[in-house]
Order: sequence, then structure tokens, then C-alpha cells
Amino acid sequence: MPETSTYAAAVRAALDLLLRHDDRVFLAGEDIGVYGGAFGVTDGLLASYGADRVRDTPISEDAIAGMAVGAAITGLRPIIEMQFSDFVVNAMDPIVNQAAKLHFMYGGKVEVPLVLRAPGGGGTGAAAQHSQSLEAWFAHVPGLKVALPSTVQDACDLLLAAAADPNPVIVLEHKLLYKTEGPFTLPASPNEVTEPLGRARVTRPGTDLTIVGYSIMAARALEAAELLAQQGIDAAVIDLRSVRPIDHDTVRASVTKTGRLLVTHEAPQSAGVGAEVITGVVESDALDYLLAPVERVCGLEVPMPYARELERSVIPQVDDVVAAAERLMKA
Amino acid sequence: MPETSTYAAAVRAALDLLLRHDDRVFLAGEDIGVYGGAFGVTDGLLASYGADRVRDTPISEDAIAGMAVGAAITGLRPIIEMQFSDFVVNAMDPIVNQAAKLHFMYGGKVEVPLVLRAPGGGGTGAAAQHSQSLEAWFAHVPGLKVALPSTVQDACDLLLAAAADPNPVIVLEHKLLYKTEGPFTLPASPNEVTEPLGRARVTRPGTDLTIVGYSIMAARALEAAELLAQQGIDAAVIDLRSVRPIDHDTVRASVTKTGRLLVTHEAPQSAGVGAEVITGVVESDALDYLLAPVERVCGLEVPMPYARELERSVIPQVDDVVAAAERLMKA
Amino acid sequence: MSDFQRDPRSTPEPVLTNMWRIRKFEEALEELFARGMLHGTMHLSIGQEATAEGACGALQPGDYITSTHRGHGHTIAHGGQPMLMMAELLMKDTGYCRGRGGSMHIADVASGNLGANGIVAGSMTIAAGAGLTQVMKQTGRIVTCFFGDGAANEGSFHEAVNLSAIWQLPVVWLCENNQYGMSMAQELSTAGGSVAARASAYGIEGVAVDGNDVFAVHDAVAAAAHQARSGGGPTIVECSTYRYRGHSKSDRNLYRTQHEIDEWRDERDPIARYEHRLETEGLLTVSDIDRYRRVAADDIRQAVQEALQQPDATTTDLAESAYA
Amino acid sequence: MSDFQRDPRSTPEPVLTNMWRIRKFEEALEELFARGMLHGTMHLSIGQEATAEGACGALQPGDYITSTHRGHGHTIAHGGQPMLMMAELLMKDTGYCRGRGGSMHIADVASGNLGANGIVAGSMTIAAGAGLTQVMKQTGRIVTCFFGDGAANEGSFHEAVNLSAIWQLPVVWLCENNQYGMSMAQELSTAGGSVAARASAYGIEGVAVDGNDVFAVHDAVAAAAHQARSGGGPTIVECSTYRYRGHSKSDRNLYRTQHEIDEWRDERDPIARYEHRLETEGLLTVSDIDRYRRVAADDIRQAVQEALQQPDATTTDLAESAYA
Ligand SMILES: Cc1ncc(C[n+]2csc(CCOP(=O)(O)OP(=O)(O)O)c2C)c(N)n1
Ligand SMILES: Cc1ncc(C[n+]2csc(CCOP(=O)(O)OP(=O)(O)O)c2C)c(N)n1
Ligand SMILES: [Mg+2]
Ligand SMILES: [Mg+2]
Repeated sequence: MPETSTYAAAVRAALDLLLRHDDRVFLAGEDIGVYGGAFGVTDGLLASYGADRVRDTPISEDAIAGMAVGAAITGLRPIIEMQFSDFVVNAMDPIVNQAAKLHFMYGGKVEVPLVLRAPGGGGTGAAAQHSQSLEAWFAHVPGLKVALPSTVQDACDLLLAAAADPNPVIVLEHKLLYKTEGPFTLPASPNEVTEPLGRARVTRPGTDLTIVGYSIMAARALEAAELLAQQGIDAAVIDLRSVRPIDHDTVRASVTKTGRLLVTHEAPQSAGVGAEVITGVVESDALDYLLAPVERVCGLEVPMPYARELERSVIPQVDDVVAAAERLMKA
Repeated sequence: MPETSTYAAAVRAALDLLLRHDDRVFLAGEDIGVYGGAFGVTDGLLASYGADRVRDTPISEDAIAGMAVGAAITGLRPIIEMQFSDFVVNAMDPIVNQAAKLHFMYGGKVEVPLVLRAPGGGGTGAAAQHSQSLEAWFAHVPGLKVALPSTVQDACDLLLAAAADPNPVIVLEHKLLYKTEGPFTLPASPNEVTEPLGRARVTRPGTDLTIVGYSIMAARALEAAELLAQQGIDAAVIDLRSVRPIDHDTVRASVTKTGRLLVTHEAPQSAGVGAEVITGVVESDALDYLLAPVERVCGLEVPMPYARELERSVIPQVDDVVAAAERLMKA
Repeated sequence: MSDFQRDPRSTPEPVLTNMWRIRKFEEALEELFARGMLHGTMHLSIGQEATAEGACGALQPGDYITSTHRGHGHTIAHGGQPMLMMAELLMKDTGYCRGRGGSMHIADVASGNLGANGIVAGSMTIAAGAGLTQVMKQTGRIVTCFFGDGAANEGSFHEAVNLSAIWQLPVVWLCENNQYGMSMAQELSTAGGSVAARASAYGIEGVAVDGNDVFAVHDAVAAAAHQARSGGGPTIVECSTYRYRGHSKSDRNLYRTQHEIDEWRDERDPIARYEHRLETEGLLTVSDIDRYRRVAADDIRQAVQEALQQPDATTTDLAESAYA
Repeated sequence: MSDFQRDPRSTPEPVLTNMWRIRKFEEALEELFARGMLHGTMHLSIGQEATAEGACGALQPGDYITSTHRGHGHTIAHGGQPMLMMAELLMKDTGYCRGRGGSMHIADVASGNLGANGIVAGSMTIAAGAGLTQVMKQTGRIVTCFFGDGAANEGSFHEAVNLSAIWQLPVVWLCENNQYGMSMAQELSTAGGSVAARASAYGIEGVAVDGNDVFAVHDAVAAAAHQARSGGGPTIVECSTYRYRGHSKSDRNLYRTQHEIDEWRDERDPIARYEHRLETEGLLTVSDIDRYRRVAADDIRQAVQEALQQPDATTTDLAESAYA
């Protein structure tokens, strides 16, 4: 009998479980201690586990991530937080040149089991430097894995899977999802989650078109599908869950049934993850099943504006997905 | 009557022209002065223009790029060098959060006319941290433009266009191209180059398939097309030249003629620019003209290895393009 | 709106009025926020007015500043128009950034405010570059870069200050040490314990002053600005001050005591202290002080009113706005 | 291959032999490079042997190092096997990194060498993290982080040293100041002029020693290591030294004079000085010195020979190698 939880609390529950079951695990980040994190995700963990394992850091993103690499290769299991995912810009060297490459570069003789959590996305009025969705960068880096939970359960499960992975994993949470509620079962131990990273999930079966999204757009895609159903359009919805690796098979299988593909993400369209999803289809035999040009519903090609209406018009909304689906059905 | 030049000398000629014609222009970077740059590109410019305008910097990539932003918004025209494009990891904040966003974020009231040059790519045995092709990251950032010259003439012309642009432009040169020679006409003044950034070029017309590449893979694609021609396969080759913006129209126009599309770049395949090029086709009516699934010939999904044979097998070679084209013609 | 080269001794009127304008502006923001008229969050500098006003008042026309996420005070002190800033926060098309920037990105490049910045220490290398422009164009102008105590632990601080020192750039590095980053106490985050003392690592001068004493801030910045202007290079000026409000709207103040907040507010408030000194030293009469306070309050009330009348920010040309 | 806790006074044999091994190894590399048997470029530390050997000799078994792009000496001094490093450079499957890393990425994590790094200052935050592990696991081990003078101007230096100081991490920050970054003189790039002096900015100790004097390096690192091991936190040890060769293979040496190179080599060579002192202080006989030199040369000759026999690096499992 699943209980309910918020997305933020599910992340916290996963962190709690990990701290409890594995003494190699520790958390580090800015204001994650007594402040509880900018979004309250780590609230209470300092009290439970102490300052040694829940480490407030100076405002030094490069050091946070680099420190995690050093700790990971010497036997610890750091889980670090970037307060906003935008601040990874200050930690790209340790993430991309170090964490992602050491295992390969050192001939396979070292593992870098670290998890980097960061809230991404807009909708909070925080404007251009606090609202980005940067997953496409990391999806392009061999050596990294990148997960983006869209549900409360996944907020916990994908984090546990990330922590169990011997590779560096980026987990991008979405700020607007933190307060959303949903059914939630807390695993008894971290090992209970056995599904590896990289599997998409068909969250709604459908026959008329395939809508692929992840993070908040997987949730909005589901809402859009309900609205479309009222018009008699039966949309399949796929929550990608991971953008590196990408589960192309699940997308292809759906497209061969529906013949129509719509991909949606909040990040700007150009060179986004959506293009990779689409290419995965059209470089396979699934191409033959396409009945119409593919559709993308993505972020506008501008930095995130502050004003409410402007911000709303930059970020794809449920209506935009519905409208694109309707266009696609007419094409 | 065009003369010939190396690619490196063409870059140098463009820098020389800009320094000569515009006293707001200055260069800054690591070892660009008396050392002449790690690849000799700026050799001699210090002697001609002095240490005020050809500025050696400490090893501080963040400061180099951030300083350029500050100089650009107060009236100068900085052209900065990252010694290897890999080191942009240390300058992502000034590039992505500042340079790319200020114009928008400050309501259109400021311009950021800076150029960031950096050599990318592998093939030199410099391994994982000195061989990356990171253009996809920047292709995903609204506010930036990204050019990648593949020819000697473009090494000069795209740089001049970048310097004339009021926006921040990333120019990614390729290390292996620096010593290549080709026909070259030096413009009499920077203003002579009037073509804006963002136009692709059909470097070989063809009717059987369309091969799209940029940087060194545009050059290799041309070589591959010659080999294919010997087998009676007539490949059109498009040099993208710019990956933000991307000239989708030129690609679509060719695909509607050839019905087959092969995209190639040295960067890893997943979430690379190739996916965006392909998506530009299949989200348009050009989809209907596709006779076969698209092909990608891209970097292997690993960091760049050191050993010669390993490195060669990670980077797409002419043979790989030929083989993929043959596959495509049979599909 | 404000004059440059305001002196807390000889021209107390604009100095005091500005300090009040800053406080009233932010109090107005709090009210508008409570009424749901703002979007997002904001970072208030109530309690830090002497630093902003003391520093900017020591500058000359044409001098530049760079600001931070906590920048309303800097904007007003550097001569920005409260109405245009308020319009920005109210998401108006006539706001400083046409509603695109909001609180963390107020800029007025034309008047020398190179902009607030949402990235901690993000403006420091930009300030170095602006300083370079002054050297290369020989403008005789300088750049004052505001940054927080927390920012002093970012790599950008190090790279920017080092560059400014070897290139002898005309920059005043103005640290607003309000004792905390977001929640981390400055003495815990900052090895060595002092930002000013870090100056010696770069062979430049560092001075630490009472940031709630507008005289001290003014004098230190005037000296540093003079040195920068005359080719003597950069200085770090660390101003010890305090923010009364939470870091931003989500702050529960768990990392400090109410007692500490009360102590700073009741015993070291920069405006109260300045008024007290103006009065006891006979620089202003009580009735003048009251008058300037009212003028400031009126100014802000009017700015809010005017801002509310402005046309809303528009999506019309939004899609094309990323590029010049 | 080498013992830990080698003392240049009481156990000169391994110290001298190691210094010669380092030099002979790199001379062998030069020859192989000239014969076209290597790929890419490389960064030689010839002239800097006393720093690597002096520092690593002061460590205890189980202690960690992090290295740089100029790291062959560190690897040998920390007990790495020249054969495995040579095999790596010769692109062999049995090399330290299976031919995937090359000169800039030699690592031997099992034996405590956490790796060379192609990113200037890239290993500094990693060293801090490795230090944290020692604290959290209470291993009693320490981490010595080699970095260059040029690296001291990267933001990573600042963030890593600050973190190590506030967390009191058991790290020895070992600066090899060889007077230049790639071409930029240390006194031009580094405001304040001294890396050791920057320690005070972090409230930690900084010591500057003659990096060509193996006694001085050994003693300074031994003291810093002792302090780190006993919970006293990090130290910056700046070793003044010199590289005789160009920065890398593309260097034309335009930024320095031949006279300067000659002077360092002829008057301050770390090996010659050590041998001279061993002899004059009666610590070793001339014939012992000759013998150890020969032993080192033989070791390296044999390492090269063995390395050449190794199987080539293979592409077989390459495509799957990015992930553990
Ligand atoms: C690079 C970066 N890291 C973290 C943050 C989140 N953040 C915003 S303000 C702040 C505290 C800054 O402290 P300080 O520099 O002392 O300025 P103050 O807020 O005290 O004025 C933090 C952690 C950010 N905006 N940018
Ligand atoms: C982040 C980064 N910037 C620049 C470089 C290019 N580079 C490699 S070594 C070097 C000089 C480093 O100087 P220093 O730290 O003094 O070490 P040294 O080479 O003198 O041993 C430079 C600029 C790099 N590898 N990484
Ligand atoms: Mg603060
Ligand atoms: Mg050096």
C-alpha cells in the first residue's frame, strides 16, 4: 500500500537511506546543513548524521565537485549538490575532464562512484542564471550518466540507482516538481532498487502518436495526453528518465506502432536532447513507420526571462504540447 | 589570383587585419605573446602590436573570458584564445552565464562583441583532456554563435565575420588543420567579408546522397566523396561552417534532391550537433524525400585515448565515411 | 538622481537621503512581495546601506560599478532611478531590463552600472575587464566591484584579483562582508578569516573597515579610488556589515540567533548611527534629518506609483531577443 | 621499486638512484621521441629531480600523491615502475593506462599515485577530496599534491587550498616553481610574487625552499607531512627549481635566455649538487656514486627493453571502456 510523498521528501528519503546503510556515503554542498538546502531537500539530515557526513561547503563549486572526485577514487561515495544546476558552469572541469574520464584514462583501474544532484528548470521567476536545463551538455559526455526524475517515486529510485552505479551520475531534479505529491513507497534498503539507469518508461500506452519527454515535460506530456484523449486522440507517453544512456528501443517500439513522434523538453530546442531522441528513430528502420514530420515542443531560443508571462511563453506548457499533437495528427 | 596559405597563417592574417584596422581590438590568452601560441597561430603579432594589444595572461581561463566580457561591454573588442578548447571548462560561467545572456538579460541595452578562439579535436596524441570537440555545448546556448572553419579561406573569413558580429562568437579551429595548405585571398580590410555567420556551403554538388560535416570532417567528407565518385556514387557535400545558427535550409534542399543523408562530426555521437542537423530535416517536409534511414559517422562514445591506433579508431576517418555512404546507398 | 562625490561630512543631504531611499525601496519591495505583485525571490540589503552609499558616493562621474544579487542599494547609490528598477521588478516593459532581468540582473550600462549578477563572484572578472578598458582607452575612470564575503571563496575571486594586480587595473574590490554567505558564517567558510588580509597574497593593499559607518566606507573607497585612478592599481576594501532580513525569501534564519540580528539592528544600524552623528556633530539638524527621510520615502512612494502605471513587459519581440 | 621514508642523509642510496632513474627515464624518452616511437607531446622534468624525490621520499607507505602534466618524476619517486610507465608511453596494453592515458595521465591508484593530470591545477581539488577520505576513514595517511607555479593562478588552487584549510585536511601542497608556466615568467603571472606567501591568505603555513636541494625539500615536506598527519592541517611548500628542456616539444625557448638555462644547469643542477655534497660530507664514496648512477641507467635501459616487448594497446574492448 503505497503512501504519498512530495518529490523533495522522496529525494530526502533516498539520501537518508543511503546515509544510513553505507558509511562511505556523505553529502556535501552549499547550505545543505542547518539551512536544509535552498529547496529544503536536505532538511534534517544534518541533525541525523552530523557535520562530518552532511558537509556545508564554501561557495566553491569547482572544489565541491573536484573534492568529490578525489573522495570517490579513494573509497568514499560522495553525493554532492549544486545549489542550482546553473552553477555547474563552475565545476565543468572536475565533472567533465576528471570524473567522466578517469576510469577510461587510467586504463580502467579506478572507479569514480559519485552522484551530483542539482535542481534545474524555470518557472520560479529566478531568471536567466537560475533556470537553465543543461542536461544536453552532460548527455554528450562519454563517461557520465544523466538521470532526470519526473515522478515522486523516481525522485527516490533514480537517486538510489545513481548511488549504486560505479560511474559518475548527474541527477537533475526540477524545482517546480519539488512540491508535487505522488504515490511513494520507500524501499527498505538501497539495494532494493535493482533496475539500472537508462530505462525509459511508457507512462501511458497509446496508438495515435508517441510523445517523449522527461523531467517536468514528462509530467506535462501526461496531462496533455489526457486532454488529447478527450478529443479522441490516443497518445502514448514515454518518460525517458535518463538522457545518457538513452533508451532508444522503447521510443522506436512505440513509433512503429503510432507512426507519429513528438518530443518535448524545457531546454532550448537547438542541439537539445530531443534531437538525439528523434535521430535514434530516423537512423533505424522505425523511420519507415513515420507518417509525418516529427514535432518538437521545446524551450524558446532565449535565456530565461524574469517576468511571469515572458517566462511562461519561453517554457513549454501543456497547451503547447496539445497544440503540437493536434498539428501532428493533421499532418 | 589567390595565393596559398596554411590554415594557421590564415587565422593569423585575420587577427593581423583586425588589429590593424580597429584599435578597439586586442588579443588575450595564455602564451600568445612571445611564445606565439601553443600552435604558433599568434606568432609575430606581439612584435607588431605590442604587449598592450597582444596580452599574455596567467593560467586563468575564467579570468580571461570574464575579463573579455567586461572589456566588450565597455567598448573594446576582445579576441581571446583558449589554448586548447578543452580548457573552456574553466570558463563556462563567463561564456554561458555572462557573455551569452547579458544582452538579453539587460533588456537589449548592451552588446557583448567578443570572439573566443580555441583549437579543438584529436589526432595529435594529446589524449582525453586535450582533444575534445565541444561545439555541441555551445550550439545549445541561446546568445552564442559558433563557427568552425574547415578551409584555409574560412579560417580567415569566419574569424572576420565573428569579429564583425555584435554578439559573442566561439570560433573552434581544428588542430590537425593548422598545417594544411589551401588557396587563400587576404581581404584588404575586415569589412570586405560581408557574409554573416550561419551560412552553410555546398562544397560538392551531388545527386545520390548528401554528406553534411563541419571542421575537419567537412574536409574528410570531400575526400570521401572523391573516392565514392570512383565507384559511381555521386555524393553532395555540405560544409556546415556554423553550428549555431545552423543552416537547415541548405541541408533540406540537398536532401530533397538526393533522398539520403549522412552526417559526420568528430565529437561523440550522442547528443551531438549531427542529431540537430538530422532533426532539421525530419521535422520538415524533406522527411518525405528520405529513401533510407539516416547515417551518422561520429566519434566513438569514449574519451580520447592516447595510443595512435586507438585514437584513430575513435575519430571518424575518410574510410568510415565511405563505408557508411556505401551502406546508405544499399539501404 | 544622486550626485557623484557625495561626502558624508560636507554634503550629508544626498548621502542620508540615498541611504533612506535604499531602505525605503526595499521595504516597499517587501510589501509588494507580500501582496503577490512580484515574481521569484529577492535579496534585500536592509542594514547594509552605508556600504553601498559610502562606496558609490566616493566615485566620480563616469566611474563604473559592478553589482551582485543583492544589488538594489548599489543601483540607487550609483545614481540609478528607483522608478526604473521598481518597474523592472514589477515586470514592466519600461523597467531597466524590460522585465527580462528582474532583481538579480538590474543594469544600467549607460550610467556606469555594469549590472547585478546572479552568479556569486560572477561580476569579478567582468570588473577586471572593464578596468582594462579604462587603462587601454585612458579614460581616467575606475571600476568598483561589489562582492560578498561568500564570493571570496570562489575561484573567480582569485583569478580576477590576481589579474587586476599584475595588470595594475583601476579596480576597487569592495567586499560587503555581511557575516554570512547564504547560511555559512564567514569565519567558517573563509580560511584565514579575513578577505582584506587576502590582499597581501596578491601584493596589493587590503583594508578592513566598519561597513556600517558611512564615513569609514567613504574614506576607504575614496583613497582606493584615488590610488586606482592614478595608476596605483587595485585595493581590496572589506566592509563589515549585516543583513537583517533572511538571505532570500526562503530563509528561516536557522543559522543565526535572533539576538545577533537584534544586536546589529538596534546597536549598529548604519542609518541610525549616521543620523546620530550628524546630529551630535551638528552637521544636520533634527528637522533636516526628518525632512530628508520624508523626501526619500516620498521619492520611493512616487517611484512605486509611477512604476505601477507602466506598460507590462511584452512577449512581442521575445523570440528574437537573444541576439544584438 | 623505491622504499618510503628515504632520507638523503641516512639512506642516500635510494635517493640518488631515484634521481638518476628520473633523469635517465626522461632522457630515454627524448631518444624514443626522436626516433618517432612516441605519440603526442611530453613534458620533461629534467632539472627538477630533487623536488620529486625529496618530496616523495618524505612520505610513508600508503600516502597518496597527485601529479601534473610534468609527472614522470613523481611517478618514479612515488615507487612507480618505470617499465609500466614506459610501456604506457610506448602505447602498450600493459602500460599503466593500457595506452589510453599516455604521458599526461599516468596513474597507479593502487600504489597511491592518484594520477597525473592534463589540466593545470586540475588535481588540486582532487587532492583535497583524497585528503577528506583520510580524515573520514581515519587512515593516518596524507596526500601530497604537486602543482606548478602557473597553476597557482587558477581558481582551482584557491578553492582547493581554502577548503583544505577550513576542513584541516591532511594535504601537503607542493608547488614546483620552475620559474615559468609555459612561457610566462612566474614573477609576471603571479601577483605578490610568491606562492608560499599566499598561504597566509588561508591562515596556513607556507614555506619556500630551494627545490634543487634535496635535503631542503625532504625536510620541508617531512615537517609538513608530520603536521598534516597529526591533524595540524595543510601547508604550502614552494620549491624553487628549473626545467632545462622546453615546456613541451613545440617550445622554441623564446621567453628565456640560453644563459639562464646554462646557469641553472651548470651551477645548480640538483643531482650534481647532491653528489657533490654526498662526496664532500663523506656520505657516499665516488665509486658508490658511480655505481648508483649505473644502476639507475641499467634499470631504465632494462625498463625500455622490457616495455618494447609488451603487447600493443588494443581496440578490442575500447568502445565499452568509458564506463566501469
Ligand atoms: C556560483 C554561485 N553559487 C551559488 C549561488 C547561490 N547563492 C546566491 S547568493 C549566495 C550567498 C552569497 O554570499 P555572499 O557572497 O556573502 O553575498 P550575500 O548574499 O551575503 O550578500 C549563494 C550561495 C550563486 N548564485 N552562484
Ligand atoms: C586548464 C589548463 N590551462 C592551460 C593548460 C596548458 N598548459 C599546460 S602546462 C601549462 C603551463 C603550466 O605551468 P606550471 O603550472 O608552472 O607547470 P610547469 O609546466 O611549469 O611544470 C599550460 C599553460 C592546461 N593544460 N590546462
Ligand atoms: Mg555575505
Ligand atoms: Mg612552472
